Amino acid sequence: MTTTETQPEAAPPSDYGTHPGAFANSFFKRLSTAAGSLILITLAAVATFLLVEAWPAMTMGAEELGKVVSFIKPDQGQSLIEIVGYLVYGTLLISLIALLLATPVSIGIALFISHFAPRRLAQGLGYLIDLLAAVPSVVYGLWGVAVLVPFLQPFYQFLADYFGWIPLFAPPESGEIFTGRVAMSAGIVLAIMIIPIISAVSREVFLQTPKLHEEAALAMGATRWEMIRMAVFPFGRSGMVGATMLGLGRALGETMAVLMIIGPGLTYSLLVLQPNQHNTIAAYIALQFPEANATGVSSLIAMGLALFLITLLVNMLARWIVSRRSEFSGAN
Amino acid sequence: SPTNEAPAGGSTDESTAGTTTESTDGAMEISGNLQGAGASSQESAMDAWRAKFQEANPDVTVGYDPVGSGGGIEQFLASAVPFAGSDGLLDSEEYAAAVERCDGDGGAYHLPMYISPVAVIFNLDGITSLNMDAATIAQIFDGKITKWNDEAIASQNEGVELPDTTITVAHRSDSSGTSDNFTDYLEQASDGAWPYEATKEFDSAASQKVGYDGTSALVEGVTSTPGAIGYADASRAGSLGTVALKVGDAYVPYSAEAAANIIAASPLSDEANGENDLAYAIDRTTTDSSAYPLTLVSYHIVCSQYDDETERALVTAFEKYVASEEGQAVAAEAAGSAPLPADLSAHVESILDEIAAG
Amino acid sequence: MATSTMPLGALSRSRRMKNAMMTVVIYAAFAVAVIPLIWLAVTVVVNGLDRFMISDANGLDSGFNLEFLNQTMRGIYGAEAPYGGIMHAVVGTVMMTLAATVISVPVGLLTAIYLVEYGSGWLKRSITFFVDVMTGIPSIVAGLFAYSLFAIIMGPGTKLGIVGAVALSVLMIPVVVRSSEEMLRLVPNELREASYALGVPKWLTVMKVVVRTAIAGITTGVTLAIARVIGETAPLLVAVGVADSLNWNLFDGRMMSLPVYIISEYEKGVLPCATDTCIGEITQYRAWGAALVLILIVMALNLIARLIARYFSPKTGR
Amino acid sequence: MSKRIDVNNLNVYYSSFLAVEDVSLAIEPKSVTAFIGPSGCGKSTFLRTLNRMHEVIPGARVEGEVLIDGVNLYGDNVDPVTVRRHVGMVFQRPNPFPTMSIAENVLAGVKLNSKRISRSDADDLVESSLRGANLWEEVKDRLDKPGSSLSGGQQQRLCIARAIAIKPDVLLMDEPCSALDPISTLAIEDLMQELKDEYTIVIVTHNMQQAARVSDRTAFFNIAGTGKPGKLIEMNDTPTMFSTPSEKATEDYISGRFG
Amino acid sequence: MSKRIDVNNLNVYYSSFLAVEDVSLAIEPKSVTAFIGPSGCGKSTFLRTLNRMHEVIPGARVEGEVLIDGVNLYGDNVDPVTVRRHVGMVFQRPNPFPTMSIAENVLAGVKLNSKRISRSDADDLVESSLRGANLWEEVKDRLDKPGSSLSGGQQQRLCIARAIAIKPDVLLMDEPCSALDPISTLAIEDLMQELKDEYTIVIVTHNMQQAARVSDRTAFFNIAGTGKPGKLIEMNDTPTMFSTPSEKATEDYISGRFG
Ligand SMILES: Nc1ncnc2c1ncn2[C@@H]1O[C@H](COP(=O)(O)OP(=O)(O)OP(=O)(O)O)[C@@H](O)[C@H]1O
Ligand SMILES: Nc1ncnc2c1ncn2[C@@H]1O[C@H](COP(=O)(O)OP(=O)(O)OP(=O)(O)O)[C@@H](O)[C@H]1O
Ligand SMILES: [Mg+2]
Ligand SMILES: [Mg+2]
Repeated sequence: MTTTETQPEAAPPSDYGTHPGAFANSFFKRLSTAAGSLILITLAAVATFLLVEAWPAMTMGAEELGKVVSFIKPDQGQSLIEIVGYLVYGTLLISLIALLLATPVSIGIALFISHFAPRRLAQGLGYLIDLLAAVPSVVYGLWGVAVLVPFLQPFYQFLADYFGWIPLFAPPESGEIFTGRVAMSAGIVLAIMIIPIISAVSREVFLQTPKLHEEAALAMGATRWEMIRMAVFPFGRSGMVGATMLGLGRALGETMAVLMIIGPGLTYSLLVLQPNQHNTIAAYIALQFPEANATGVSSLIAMGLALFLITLLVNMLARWIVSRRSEFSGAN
Repeated sequence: SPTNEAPAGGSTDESTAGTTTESTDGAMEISGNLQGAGASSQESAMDAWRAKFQEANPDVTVGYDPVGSGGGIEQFLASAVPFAGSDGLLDSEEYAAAVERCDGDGGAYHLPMYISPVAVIFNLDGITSLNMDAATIAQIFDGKITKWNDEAIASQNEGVELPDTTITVAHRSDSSGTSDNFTDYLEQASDGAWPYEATKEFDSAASQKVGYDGTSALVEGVTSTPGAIGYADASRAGSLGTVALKVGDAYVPYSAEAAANIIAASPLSDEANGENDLAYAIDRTTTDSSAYPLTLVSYHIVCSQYDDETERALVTAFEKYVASEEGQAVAAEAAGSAPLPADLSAHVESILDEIAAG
Repeated sequence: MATSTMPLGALSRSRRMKNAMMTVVIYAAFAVAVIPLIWLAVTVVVNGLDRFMISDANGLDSGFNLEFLNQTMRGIYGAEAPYGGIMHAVVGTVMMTLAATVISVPVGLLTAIYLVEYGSGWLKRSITFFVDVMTGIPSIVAGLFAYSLFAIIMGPGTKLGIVGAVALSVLMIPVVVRSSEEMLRLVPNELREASYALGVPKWLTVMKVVVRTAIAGITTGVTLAIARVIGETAPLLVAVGVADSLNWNLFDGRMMSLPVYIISEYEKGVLPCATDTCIGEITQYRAWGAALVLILIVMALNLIARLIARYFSPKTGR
Repeated sequence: MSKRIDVNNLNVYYSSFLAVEDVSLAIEPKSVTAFIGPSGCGKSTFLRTLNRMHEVIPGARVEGEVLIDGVNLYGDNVDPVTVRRHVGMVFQRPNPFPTMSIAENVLAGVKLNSKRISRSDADDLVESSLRGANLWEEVKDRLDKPGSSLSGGQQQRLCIARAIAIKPDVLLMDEPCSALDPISTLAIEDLMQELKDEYTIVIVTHNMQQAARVSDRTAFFNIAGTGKPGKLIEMNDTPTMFSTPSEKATEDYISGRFG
Repeated sequence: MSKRIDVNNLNVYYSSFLAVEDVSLAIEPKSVTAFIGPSGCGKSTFLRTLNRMHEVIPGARVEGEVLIDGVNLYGDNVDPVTVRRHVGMVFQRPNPFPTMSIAENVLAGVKLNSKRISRSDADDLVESSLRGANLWEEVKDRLDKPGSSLSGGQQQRLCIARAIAIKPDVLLMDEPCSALDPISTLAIEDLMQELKDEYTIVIVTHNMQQAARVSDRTAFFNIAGTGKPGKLIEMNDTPTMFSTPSEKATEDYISGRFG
């Protein structure tokens, strides 16, 4: 290393200069930044598109809008905002049913595969769940209508007969649950649909739990369940929330399955066993879109904006939950 | 082995593209792509028309996106397709937009191509037909009549044993031309028993009603729910019971001929764009008991003038086939629609002949 | 103590109960979830096989055959033979989904990498924020967006396979980003440090150590993303339209896709049927048959993804 | 509280690989027993069988008996969970729970059993355990900070504090001091001396001085070569082992250190 | 190949927390320098600044200079990636790559950098590096097994083999032997003696004997109390440090060990 001594301070010798792949390195960084930025640009484009398209409907008076758009009926007191209100409620209600049913079950499945099932079996089951996560929603819709809804009807009748005093399960006036095309069914089908998603992601997360922490818990005399609560859940918390959000995202935006199953209506009721009470934003858009005229499409896109907003709020909530104790995060 | 493989269509960026050449015997040899979009009610018939037309003109590919009447009109007005299928009529704004869209000042025409009776279907064990007037139907669908053995129904059906079951009303939950025609019938013919306006969206406020997305789901729903009543394209009634409507003094069951007759009994709409525009204001209140008033008339909307000769040739050739006796027969067979009366068919063809390329 | 039945003292009753209960609950959760899922699979297989039992020559009950797979719907109408097939829809679905995957996975994965490895400050925060927003785009809106985009660029009425692929990508990207991000975060820093200390530049560390360690999870995420979009109908109807002929070209002409096919056949309902050679329920057979094929395609894609993942993934682990 | 451990003809397998072969030894109560031997000879593996921690490794299984005060750990009625309460363990790598604060880490094991523990009892326990592990002074001002924010040595001491907080009968330590500086190491060694009045302590160490200093008895494990099983070569009182080992291998190993 | 390192007035911060304050020292080429001091005094932190590895910890930053043969590592034209190829590092905790086999782990530095290397060169490099880390005999039959299937001690030796495979000028080792048994430790110590003919070696250790045995010069770091920054107390030739340290603190610390 004699050359270094003769070199002036300002110019470091080549062996500390940039490494051969330095260009690739900075290129990769730029590339990944560009990918992120592309998303921003796409979103800006989508947002602009949405706003521009929704603007005419949003700025029109209810009366005026009702004249052009057939599905808004000012004579029945309807306005765009009011419909959006019903739809937001319906969307949240149905997604909530789905999430309440799906999350515990999914976490259970994920744990079963990661910590309970024998190793060989677990691999096979993991594969099965992944496959089921891949069943397209159209198929869930077809199956839901053809098989599940008729099957559920007697259970609903049972619920209505014996638990009808709970407002949630109140039957229609006739006392007869004559169709299963209700919010509950939509919720159940959505739950079945998102179970594989939530459990597939949670499983991957649970499998990453450091052995070190699992052993620490077990060595203290924790039972398997206590070990899971001490080591696995805290470690996988952010991942579980992320998985749930993925599932919820799908539930919130699901169109076909809801459309095919629910007998839609617009109310703020809790009656999940009665038809004509609820609808979701995505399904409503799909119901009205084919026959909608220009202003109609504009109104529907305004409703799409509302769905946007809901998803956003829900995700922000999730991020907040995760970040609340981020210094205690498991990864490092 | 591939029995019906066809070469991928040429450029469809343009919804029509192709050539017309004068062949020696003077008939037009046409080729290219013709793309339409619109009502899904016509889809089965359109499948048949397209298939047969392509068979006769091997160089032509016809496509049809069943995006719904609204979507079809949108695309037509945006010059994305040269014709649209629609269950309803253009409103005044759309008429105005069509003048912009079409070459020249002639605007657009409605051509009634698909006439189909809508049946009121029900599921009652052992009963295949019931008589009802519009007011009774309106009260049932409004939730005012809730039992099958209600006096209003029984009085019109002497000798039929009606059960004491609850009536479940099945309706379309999506926006649809069928709902539009059905509610239009109730509004016009029920003497005020139907308090609402005709719309594409069936009002679902009352209980004991349940909405279905699309005809298939609705028919399945009625079929699987004893005591249910609904409405659907008559060709889909299957083994379900159907209602004979009271027209004048008689009860008229649906039939293709009766459905076609309503056209003759109806005037053109006030808003129609001249006499070549066959936009009908269907008269549901007709007392002519050879006609079945609950009929859906689905149109093809075309320009009165196209700026491209090829486009014009393709559109008119196809539409002529659709309107022809053969075309109507094919649709009747495949989709159960009612063939156009011969004079109407000829009228449509003559209108098509007048469509010009600018 | 030593001679009692529980020589080292028993676990407190409540703890033992809780552990046993949770074990039961977890096994039960598994059973509860797997039953409907298997039921669904069986339903689709049973109903889906019907169409494969029909042949143009012999009509109903002609034994298992694959005519359904190598026919298109060109020139098919009504309930008479030929009964038509789904070759065009299979090609369309596979082409559009692959194109969407080819667009989404690099963009999504790179974005996830940016967020986990490089990101800081407002750009990271806003990307995170907007990816969340993107998960909330209703699918039909994505279709409308892609359609309008191409209408502006290429003129009104442009309906191409690639438009559909773009629409699907808009739906797919956020799923890829979210799931990959979770997986990349789980890679221990120790491994990154080990690699840096060997003088490996960051990008190679990310690609060869971090991504490889997380590849199984990323693959699961990509599979989920594919599943999310492969069943979409509304955006494809808007952006691509329908076709009844075979089309391999994403950049020329409409394409059919399986979900659109399923819905439109289902919607046609039982066809009027006058002769005894016609099969009025052919539309229903086609819908279920196509559903079966769609699931099989997804399974095949899934399998391929798994093989890729296995090739790269950690050599140990459960 | 202390317990006597007798191991009879113990074989330990990883699936079909025999990692430790035919070990029989006795561990006296109220004493410190050190396991020494070259890397890979199965010290950790053997140690884990003393509180059935090997069971969490897929494929690992034992043949033979481990008697604690005459009770076979592998008997039918024995629940591994209770075994581990009686036989605590500290690992080679510090493993505090990253999602818990320092105080929560210390209390983690205690909370499992006694659901309700009064605030002041908990505080006392945290303090006494951390003092026992010689960590109290360093962390007393940040007990609510995450355990993972400590340095490696601090983390290991936290783990020792966590293990002694549940007051086990036997404490197994797998190279507990390998990440510690001499001051902490000394403190832990002192602690062991204190604890052995009450507890039975088993420690794996690579540090001969440590073994010589803290243990009453020493067991030497060796391995004939890769793929061969580890074996117990000899076990004796520590002074005897370090002055006049009866086996040549032991002498070589020990003198390799001192030489 | 060896390099001289001069550190001038170096401060290291974790965000706003000053972890190491005002260190100035010189590390001679072709020698072994040992850093000793109590846990948490910033030895690891300081060591990482010598190859800019602290930069991967969010919030960590330095003030001051580190000169390698007169070139400031923190100068404008210096690429941290290149620095790390010249200044290798072995960590406190073994961290083999779980996706790679044993042989691939050894070759990681070459392979991850996408360098092409012939089959036989690669085999030679694997063997020589593993021999250097005294691991060859134990793993030669299972070079294609995952690196994480080894015992802790074996894993650490694998990491050392991996680090010396890229033939750095300077080798930083953060308690490399804390997980090793005496035999492997001795081998590594011997290795250091061999390597120092060519390389500059810096080692952090808690083991005074080790420092005394292997190092030419020793630096003692200390910390006044929690939350206070670590400081360099004194640095001198190892014999001098262990016999006649000039600072009281050093003497206390060293004698605490020997006492
Ligand atoms: N989980 C495992 N699966 C398979 N083999 C293992 C496993 N853990 C350890 N082994 C093997 O068992 C043998 C004994 O390993 P063990 O970790 O008990 O050694 P040790 O004496 O503790 O070594 P060290 O001093 O390095 O910690 C080694 O050959 C090792 O490779
Ligand atoms: N990533 C980090 N963020 C914030 N503070 C840290 C971080 N790593 C270490 N510290 C703090 O910096 C100080 C020095 O830590 P360092 O790990 O360098 O000590 P050490 O001398 O290596 O200790 P040991 O001998 O236990 O390894 C300690 O107070 C520690 O808590
Ligand atoms: Mg060990
Ligand atoms: Mg350190």
